[in-house]
Amino acid sequence: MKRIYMDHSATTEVDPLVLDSMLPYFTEKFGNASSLHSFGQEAIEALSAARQQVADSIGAKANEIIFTSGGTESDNLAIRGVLAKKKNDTSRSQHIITSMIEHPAVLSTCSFLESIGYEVTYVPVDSEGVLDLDKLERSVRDDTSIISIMHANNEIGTIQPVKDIARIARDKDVYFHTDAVQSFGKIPVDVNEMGVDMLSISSHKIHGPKGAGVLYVREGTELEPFIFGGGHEQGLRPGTENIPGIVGLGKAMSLAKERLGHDPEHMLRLRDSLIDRIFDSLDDVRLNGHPTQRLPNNVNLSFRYVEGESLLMLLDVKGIAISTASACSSISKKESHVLSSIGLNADYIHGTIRISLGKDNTIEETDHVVQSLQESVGKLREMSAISKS
Amino acid sequence: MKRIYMDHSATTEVDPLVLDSMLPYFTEKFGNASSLHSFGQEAIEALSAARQQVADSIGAKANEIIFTSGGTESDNLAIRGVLAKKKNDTSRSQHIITSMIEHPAVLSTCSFLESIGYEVTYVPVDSEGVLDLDKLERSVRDDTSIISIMHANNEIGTIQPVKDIARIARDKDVYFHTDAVQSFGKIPVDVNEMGVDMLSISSHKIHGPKGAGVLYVREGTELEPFIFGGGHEQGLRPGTENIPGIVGLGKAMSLAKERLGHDPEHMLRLRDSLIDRIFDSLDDVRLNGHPTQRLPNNVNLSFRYVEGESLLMLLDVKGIAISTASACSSISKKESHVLSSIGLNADYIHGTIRISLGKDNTIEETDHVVQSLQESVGKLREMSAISKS
Amino acid sequence: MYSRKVIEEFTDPKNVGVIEDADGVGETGSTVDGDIITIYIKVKDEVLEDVRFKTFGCVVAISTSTMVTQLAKGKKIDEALKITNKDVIDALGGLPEDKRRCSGFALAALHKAIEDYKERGTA
Ligand SMILES: Cc1ncc(COP(=O)(O)O)c(C=O)c1O
Ligand SMILES: Cc1ncc(COP(=O)(O)O)c(C=O)c1O
Ligand code: FES
Ligand code: FES
Repeated sequence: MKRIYMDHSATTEVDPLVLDSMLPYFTEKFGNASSLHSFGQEAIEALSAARQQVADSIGAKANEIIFTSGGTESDNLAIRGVLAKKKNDTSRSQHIITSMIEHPAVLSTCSFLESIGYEVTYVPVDSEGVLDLDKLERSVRDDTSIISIMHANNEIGTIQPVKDIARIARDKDVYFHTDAVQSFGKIPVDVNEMGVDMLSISSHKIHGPKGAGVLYVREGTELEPFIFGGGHEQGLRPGTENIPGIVGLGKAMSLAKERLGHDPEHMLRLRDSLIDRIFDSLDDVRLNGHPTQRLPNNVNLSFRYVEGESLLMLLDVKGIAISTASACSSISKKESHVLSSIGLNADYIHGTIRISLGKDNTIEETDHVVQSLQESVGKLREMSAISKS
Repeated sequence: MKRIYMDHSATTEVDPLVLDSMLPYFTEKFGNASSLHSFGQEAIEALSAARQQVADSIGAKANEIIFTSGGTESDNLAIRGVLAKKKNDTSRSQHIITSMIEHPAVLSTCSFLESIGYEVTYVPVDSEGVLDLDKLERSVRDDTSIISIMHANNEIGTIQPVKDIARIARDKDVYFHTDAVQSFGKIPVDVNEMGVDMLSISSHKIHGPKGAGVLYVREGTELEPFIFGGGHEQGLRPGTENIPGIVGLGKAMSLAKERLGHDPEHMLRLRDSLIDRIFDSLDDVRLNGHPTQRLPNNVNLSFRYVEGESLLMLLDVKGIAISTASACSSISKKESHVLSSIGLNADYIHGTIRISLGKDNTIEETDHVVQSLQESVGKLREMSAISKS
Repeated sequence: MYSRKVIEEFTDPKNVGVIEDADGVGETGSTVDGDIITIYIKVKDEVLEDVRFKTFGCVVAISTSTMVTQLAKGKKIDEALKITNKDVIDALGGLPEDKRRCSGFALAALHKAIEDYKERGTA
């Protein structure tokens, strides 16, 4: 059975060009970038080249790029790094602002910080997942250190007005961090256009290898590390650099940037055709997230009278890979905090799936998905104890 | 020019078998282990198999293995994880014991902890780098939470009496963590034989890929994460798992364990022959570290009237890769804390190099190294302003 | 994660449906939890002649529902009451640890259906 992968927000296949770029660094140029000899120099060169690639693809300078192990670590470093630096300046260190629909990497970091005495404001979003800018502006206090608001949401795909947030942050002289893990490669990400101070990216979401990530840190932004060891990455991220992973990440970001004029348009066409045809063929369906201000690859749908995991498994049996809420939370059947934040009713929440497209998905694949969805939703609704009679 | 790599304590070449084991997980079985569909299941299976391989190679159970991004992160997690868990039990949380010759991953973690109010005792070592067990025992206090002492030192190769340390820790009811980053694959590492509660391993030091590591955590040991996000790795290490890296790490550990009867013996023969021949051919040389209680692949030598970096570069020109102190500190020319802890005189400290052998080094290569050393040391001494007349 | 048997039962469930003139009906769960299971029974001479289910819920909810109906169908009422949660899980070739909690709902619905039948008899 040919399988159809439409869970690109969970993770992506490594691009063959990316893998090729990595291979020499496992077995030939395997040096440690801290070593002074020729093996070490090869590693340093690879590291610098990747750093330049990353910088170029987001409009940054090479010295503003910190390599991490992934998106989660980048988010932790941004928020905790700023707070650690300001810890002795009590007038500017007690308060953090974020949104109610952030990824667990940000939300769990914030609850940890609350547990050790910091205060966090969770700004709400409207029914389409767009941040309430007024509330954000009014929540800024004299002791606010950092605003962390994601660029685009991983579940419902809503894109936030980051430029407006950046303006508010700048006016109030507060650092602004954005999690661009889902947006990079799908919509333009330029740190100066956006006006952000820090920005997180994860390699495995953009056809790069797992185990690598980036934190962009604008020159002059003062951070402290939260992992301790040797002085790698300007003292912000110790540990022997994952050269093959970083080389792959650099290549993946370059490719994504190059293809920005093409891939997102293709995904957008598939997305809108998918949505239209699903609405045509099934009743009691809802599209979650913003209708237009959304990632070109995100389709988040709620089917009434159907439970998401069951639908996922029926599709899986047909070779189609999608997700229920975010991949992170699908193991524990906890209600999605994103869906409750947009005020979705419980009977819709439980029947929610996310289809996240990739650059290599085809229109034929979407045909198959529409048909399978129709069959599977029909089957589950027949079985359901709460379907309309 | 055929290059000779003798800097295996800095990093190692990925074994071709290891790379082969990883390749399918970049492009075919690229799923996220949190996903419920078949791609996710492939990732979960790979993760479980690797976890079992790791457990088997150190005599642990699969549920005692936490995957991290490397040795630095494992060390941070062990020490800070224990303290975070005990933070509300003030009677048992104020004090940490370590040695003066730990890796920066432990030492920097400890200085950070001191900066936020914890107390740290740095137990000294003797002139051969062996821990003072009496001092260790006497330094245990009622509020000691954890003892962290490395299994074998990365610069001078001295092996610590971990069983004795474990006995003391157990008697005093204190957790014992050991950094086995340099020892695994060179000497037997069995968590029950050793009696440790936690143990760190780094993939890239044992012919595995960079960007992966292990923290062994004995069942019942209570830890909290220090990175926050989704609930991966029993809640101790969030972030999408680096499946190819973890698969490679599992394979590398299996291979190292299998070859334990062969590779270390080979390295030991090369080591002793190297040492003997260098001493035969050059005067004013010192072997640092313990003569016998040392890693089979470590040769740490001080050449009087010679500066380490210059020697390293002369050898590099001849295609030989070695290191001065540890790779981590070779970029900043800070005096090695390990060499000062063993009481080495300044005129020797500056002329110190580390040769660290690998399983694939040959006797012919050591011939070349001995000869090159003789030439290079001779040349530098001729040039030296402080050589004996 | 799920056994082959669970997926088989889930994708091809037996005894789906409503018994219009049921002798007993039992329901468990709530829309808030996201699982509702209704079991219908038809009884003749103290034997469960027919057992059917309607389930809104996850893979475990559906596969345990169909398994409970299959195990109970044709059994005498007192025998059917002896079916344990473990019997259901074993018949499904096991369930993931973190999903065990959900596995009792279908059996509970059967018990409620039998209770309902008994109450109707005494009424
Ligand atoms: C928005 C967002 N932020 C952060 C992360 C975490 O990234 P990683 O899995 O690389 O740690 C993810 C992915 O799970 C994500 O979707
Ligand atoms: C003893 C020791 N501990 C920890 C580390 C850190 O490991 P990693 O580079 O994988 O973070 C190293 C290597 O640099 C080491 O030699
Ligand atoms: S002269 Fe070069 S380090 Fe001092
Ligand atoms: S029955 Fe509740 S999650 Fe399955």
